Amino acid sequence: QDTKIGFIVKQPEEPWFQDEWKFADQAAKEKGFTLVKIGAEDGEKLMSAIDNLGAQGAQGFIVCTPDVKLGPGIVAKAAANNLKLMTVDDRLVGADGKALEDVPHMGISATKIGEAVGQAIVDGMKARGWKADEVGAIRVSYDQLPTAVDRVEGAISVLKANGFKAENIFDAPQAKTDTEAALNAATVVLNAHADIKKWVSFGLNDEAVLGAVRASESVGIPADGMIGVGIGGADSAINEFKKPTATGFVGTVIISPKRHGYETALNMYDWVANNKEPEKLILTSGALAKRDDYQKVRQGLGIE
Amino acid sequence: MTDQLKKILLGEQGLVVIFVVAFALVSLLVPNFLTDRNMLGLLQSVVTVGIVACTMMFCLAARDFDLSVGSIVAFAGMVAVMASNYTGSILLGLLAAIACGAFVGFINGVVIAKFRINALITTLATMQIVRGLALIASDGRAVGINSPDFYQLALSKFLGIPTPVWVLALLFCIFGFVLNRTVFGKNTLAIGGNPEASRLAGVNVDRTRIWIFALQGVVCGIAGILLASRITSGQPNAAVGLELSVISACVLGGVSLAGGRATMSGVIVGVLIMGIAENAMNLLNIPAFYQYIVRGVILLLAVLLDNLRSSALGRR
Amino acid sequence: MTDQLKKILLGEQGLVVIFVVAFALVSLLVPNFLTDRNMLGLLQSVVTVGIVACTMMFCLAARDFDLSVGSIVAFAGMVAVMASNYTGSILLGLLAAIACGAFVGFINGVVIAKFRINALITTLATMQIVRGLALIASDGRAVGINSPDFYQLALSKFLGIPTPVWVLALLFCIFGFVLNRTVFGKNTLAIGGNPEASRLAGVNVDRTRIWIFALQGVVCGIAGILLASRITSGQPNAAVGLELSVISACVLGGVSLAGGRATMSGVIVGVLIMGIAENAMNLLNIPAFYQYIVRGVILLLAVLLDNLRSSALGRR
Amino acid sequence: MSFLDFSRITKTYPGVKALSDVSFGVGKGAVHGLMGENGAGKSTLIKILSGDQHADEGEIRIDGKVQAYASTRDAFDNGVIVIHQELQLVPELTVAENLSLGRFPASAGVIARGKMLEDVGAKLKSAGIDIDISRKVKTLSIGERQMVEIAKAIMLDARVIALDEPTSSLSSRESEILFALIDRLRGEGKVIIYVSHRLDEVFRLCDSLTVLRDGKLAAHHASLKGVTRDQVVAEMVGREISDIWGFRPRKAGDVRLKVEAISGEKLKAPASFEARAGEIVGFFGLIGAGRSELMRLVFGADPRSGGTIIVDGKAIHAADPHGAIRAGIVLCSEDRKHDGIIQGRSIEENINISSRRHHARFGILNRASEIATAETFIKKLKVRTPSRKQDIINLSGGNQQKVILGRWLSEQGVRVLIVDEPTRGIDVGAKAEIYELLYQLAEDGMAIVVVSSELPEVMGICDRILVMCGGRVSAELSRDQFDEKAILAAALPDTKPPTPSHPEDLT
Ligand SMILES: Nc1ncnc2c1ncn2[C@@H]1O[C@H](COP(=O)(O)OP(=O)(O)OP(=O)(O)O)[C@@H](O)[C@H]1O
Ligand SMILES: Nc1ncnc2c1ncn2[C@@H]1O[C@H](COP(=O)(O)OP(=O)(O)OP(=O)(O)O)[C@@H](O)[C@H]1O
Ligand SMILES: [Mg+2]
Ligand SMILES: [Mg+2]
Repeated sequence: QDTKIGFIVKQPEEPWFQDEWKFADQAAKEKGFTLVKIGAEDGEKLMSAIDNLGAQGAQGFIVCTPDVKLGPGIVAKAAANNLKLMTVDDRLVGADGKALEDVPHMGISATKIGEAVGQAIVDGMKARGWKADEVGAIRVSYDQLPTAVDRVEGAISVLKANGFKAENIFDAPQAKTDTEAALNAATVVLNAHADIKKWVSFGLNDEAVLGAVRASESVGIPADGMIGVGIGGADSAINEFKKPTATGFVGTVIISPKRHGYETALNMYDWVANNKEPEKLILTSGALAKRDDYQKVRQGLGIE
Repeated sequence: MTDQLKKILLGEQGLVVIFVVAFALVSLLVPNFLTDRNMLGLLQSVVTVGIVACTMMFCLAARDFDLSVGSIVAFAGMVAVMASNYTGSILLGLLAAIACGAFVGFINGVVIAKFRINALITTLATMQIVRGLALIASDGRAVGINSPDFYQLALSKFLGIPTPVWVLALLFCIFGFVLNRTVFGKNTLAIGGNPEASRLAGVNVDRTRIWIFALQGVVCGIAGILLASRITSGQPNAAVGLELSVISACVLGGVSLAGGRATMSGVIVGVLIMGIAENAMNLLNIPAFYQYIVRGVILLLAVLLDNLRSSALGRR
Repeated sequence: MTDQLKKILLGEQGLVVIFVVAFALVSLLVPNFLTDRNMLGLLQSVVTVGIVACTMMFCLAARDFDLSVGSIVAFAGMVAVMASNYTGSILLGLLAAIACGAFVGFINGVVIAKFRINALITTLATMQIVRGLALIASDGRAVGINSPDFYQLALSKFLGIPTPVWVLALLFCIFGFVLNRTVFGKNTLAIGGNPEASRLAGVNVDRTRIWIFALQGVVCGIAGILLASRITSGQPNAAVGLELSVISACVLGGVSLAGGRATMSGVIVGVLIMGIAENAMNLLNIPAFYQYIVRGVILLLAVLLDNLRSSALGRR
Repeated sequence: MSFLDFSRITKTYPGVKALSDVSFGVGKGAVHGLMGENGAGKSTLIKILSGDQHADEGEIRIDGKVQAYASTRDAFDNGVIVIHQELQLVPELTVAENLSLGRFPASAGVIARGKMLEDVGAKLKSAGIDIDISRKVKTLSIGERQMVEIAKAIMLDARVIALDEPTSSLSSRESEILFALIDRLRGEGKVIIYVSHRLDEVFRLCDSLTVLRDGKLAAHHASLKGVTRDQVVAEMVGREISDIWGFRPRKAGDVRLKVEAISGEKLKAPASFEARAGEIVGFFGLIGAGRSELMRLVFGADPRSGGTIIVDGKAIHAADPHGAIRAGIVLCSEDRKHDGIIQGRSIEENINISSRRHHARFGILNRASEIATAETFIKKLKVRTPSRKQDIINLSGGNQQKVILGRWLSEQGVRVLIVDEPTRGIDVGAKAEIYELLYQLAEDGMAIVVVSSELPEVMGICDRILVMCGGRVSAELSRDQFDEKAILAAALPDTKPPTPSHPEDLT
């Protein structure tokens, strides 16, 4: 019987997940198994997707869940369909909020990524010789999404540890997760605090930070008055680095879709085909990419 | 022979016939489609949309509109979980969820019928308010269920078919009956067909509309409970965009947005067509971006076919 | 004195008056609101919604519905960027974007008017198809702009006011004129008032509807270009959910979903109310979850006020 | 004090005083006529009686008890049933369901279908109305719908029944059914308020009569003995009308419109006819005779399956209203609510919708000429309104009809004017003026086709009459051959002797 493995992701349109799928496909080609890619934006779609995989006769699947609290449900559903289960990116938790340690997982914690962003910002400020109390921070927030909260809180914790004052951190809630919404929200913050000339910004992803950077440009803050650090490192960030002149978007924390996609798929294949159980927990780390070194960083992560 | 065929195709139940033909085609062409497991999975995947479509049909038939269903489903699910956790009694949790749903629906109805505020705006407003409440109550994070019995709501089976599917079937029967055989159903259709005439004939238009929205709320409460049980948690972000799926399923099923026209069989077919399309696309492993296009084309084809049918029939 | 006040408040432009009062209140109560910079930021933030609302007004006034605007905006933005990059000429890129927008709109119109398919379903279908195309064309990734001149579209200023705001103002003027002073505008309103009577009065209903959708497409193309320039890239995921914001702005501005009633001043007020609400909430630092609730309440209040006004006026 | 008493009723709409200080009483077992010019306030009075509108001042008493209804429901719980001027039916429901709406026989909310069908069937049968009660109302012709509407009056036990222009789209045969019904109700001791613009009907049916003018009581006749028609007309319009038809012979010119073997889905047999320049051709028939269907085919409102239409020797290929209007054919439809008025829009726009293309340049309106056109026809047709900007839905029925006529009279380059029931709901004074307008247009060389269910009207103003029956043209008579009996015989599908009608005789 052919080996069939599912790969379910929460936001199929996002470049990040596209890349994960792409690298998983690469593994599928190498090992000769079938990869079934399904997008599931919410819990209900996810449950249907698992049923669907069961119906297709898959033997196991990898999932990046739309919500970690779905944990027990996913585990039960997988068992009911007799499917092996691994998670990627986001780790499942039980009703008590503790991680489900039985489910093999590969990922990086949202707080960790946020801390990397915070560190990059702090380094940038040091390089420019900014003092913490003359700088304003735009927290482009999307609190509806728990991961987004964890990421920005991670960044904030590092800022605070480096002497940033809480009252200089301004919330710019985006109504949607696209650049335009972030741009509009950040514009308001910038205009409300016209006296602050030096800004840093961070958010859920590259698009959010890009919005803040665009906002700073539109109100006339020069590129050297803004330090924005994004998360993801997909094309929207790379495009920014490719611009002829530097912008306030100084860097992005790249996570490797190759490891997350290729390795998980490979591990699942080994589990299914050779009954070799994967490690319970593999933690990856993000790498900061900047205008001058992004190509190198990407090569290092095996995604160029 | 051809005459008889024509009669079947063009009759009242033509949409159903088209559906049966399409279903047969999909069964033949899509591997793994017509397996027990997949059929059950398919049915379970349409439970939420199907349940909410029952009352959305009434809403549209009365020339109203309800955008708040997605939020109410999420909110009711949260309430069910939180109340169950708090009181330790699942039953109380369920009752609380349904009561909350009914309450929001009732408010919708009162604002729309009594203050004569546009239904679109009113339900858009409650959609936001209720979603906000769900987020605030849970601090934006999913709430886990303490008692594993709660999962049983969705997992338990009767005659090999999961409970939610039974609930769906039951609601289809109930609301099909209500639409065609009760005063409430006829009044709904009359209000949608000609509100002025209904008012002058002594139909209590305001009260009927309030009832419709309240029922919609109750049904959303039920859908929310089943959803929470299925995803084993109450999620404030659940069911975003549900309103659009439900409304399109209804319209696909021949419910007129101009009011006055609705059949339960049509709505069931509409719900199933949408479910089958999703299911078959995943079985066929169609890439995510192309799924958008296929989904759009299927929608168009389905209505186009139905239109050809009814214009061949001579009605306009 | 009171009589005169009543007359102003209850007159045709009552919504505008309410708006002015609300604006004054917000200016007083919200710090930093009435600064030049914030006003410009506010105007820029409503450009997309405002531009698309111009033609959505026509669409709703003719009893139609367009859900595909968000997708067209994203798609047109992508096309503008990709075509500019490919040909090396920004002008060609802009033309290509507008042409694509017009084409999609035209298809919408033909399907709706000629094949008589429900507008909701048709535009829901094109919404999916066009979004799929945008995703496929870009492989789901943002596309960067080669020529920095492209950014200038959004950054350049005239008399201290950014170009996009000028474009918005110009479109408001044009479509205000078209609605009230041209045969096309009057025909649109007539179709919305009574499509059959308009047809029998010699209005070419089909052609008018096709034109409306095609114009909608053109305008979405313009909005897409400005958006792409503003965010300095073409993003396939941009403007998701735009349709709902635009439709609510229109309805808030007194456009009737039952057709036949629309004013440009109303729509402008609707667009601004929504923009001001967002702006003020962020200035006041209202937490994200509570923003949902405030947004809902503001929507309700705005329509309620307008309703009280017009029922005091004796119209129903 | 009478059984039903209106006392000092006053009602003001923005800009219009619809009723001021109207008082009169009606006794039990009487039919009371209510007459007046278009916009005089008749329907408003009826609406107040039905609880649909509320009087600003004054009160209504029945049997000495003051009636204060919160809703229409209250009204018929108190035994007051009103048949409104505009049809109030739900198209998607069946006849039986429409007649039971608001009071379905039900137990625990579940409709007792059998009982409903039985009740409705029995009531209709006893009233002599013959309509298949399982048909959906949307499949009925306008005349049939009117009969359904009338049937509502007998569905409940009422004390007071008000009928607002019930015969405006009925032909004499159906009217007779209605009159028999009214006689029966009178015999049962009910109070009936009867609004009509047809004098002969009023004189035949009514025991007493009230005339309204400009919202005020102009005359009250407790008995019609000794009251002449001329007198009533004068009370209504404020002047004498000597000859309402005012027929003037004209010379017919060349053939303008030639319709050859035209056929369509709802027309039973292909039909042919022609109309000459300067000629007024009448089409008479009973409800469902197919006249309206034929005219809709000629105008392109419905798709035609065969036949040719020739105007001034040129065949018209376009089969839509847009093309027909440009070829010089216009149709003023019989169903003003569905096919005529554009609700929500002003009188001005309703008048200009078609003719504005002659004034617009590059699609931009010529405001001055639009205003002028609107004002002209408001004046010419005596539309009673405070302003040309008034929403057409706020006009009285007859005034709406005038506005629709104005829409077509303001068209330019019309060669063939088809008017379907042109004077439906229009008062006597305005009628005479409309006829006069038609003569003028004919004299200017237009070919005019008049479809009417009022035999006196077709006989009074037409040069030639075509009679239709069961979807076929069954007879054609020139003016010197006009004969009431012959026309009715040709219109009747079976051999039953024609019921005599009462030709309006004002001279
Ligand atoms: N809702 C309304 N708003 C404003 N004016 C109104 C409204 N309803 C009626 N009117 C006005 O009140 C007056 C009386 O109207 P009504 O309908 O009672 O006339 P009517 O006697 O029934 O005329 P007709 O013979 O044409 O039916 C008219 O001038 C009409 O324009
Ligand atoms: N929409 C419809 N569907 C089915 N039958 C219809 C429809 N409209 C009209 N008919 C039928 O077609 C026949 C012709 O109707 P039509 O309206 O042309 O008659 P008419 O001579 O103009 O009489 P009327 O005085 O009622 O206008 C009638 O028997 C009517 O019942
Ligand atoms: Mg009247
Ligand atoms: Mg007719």
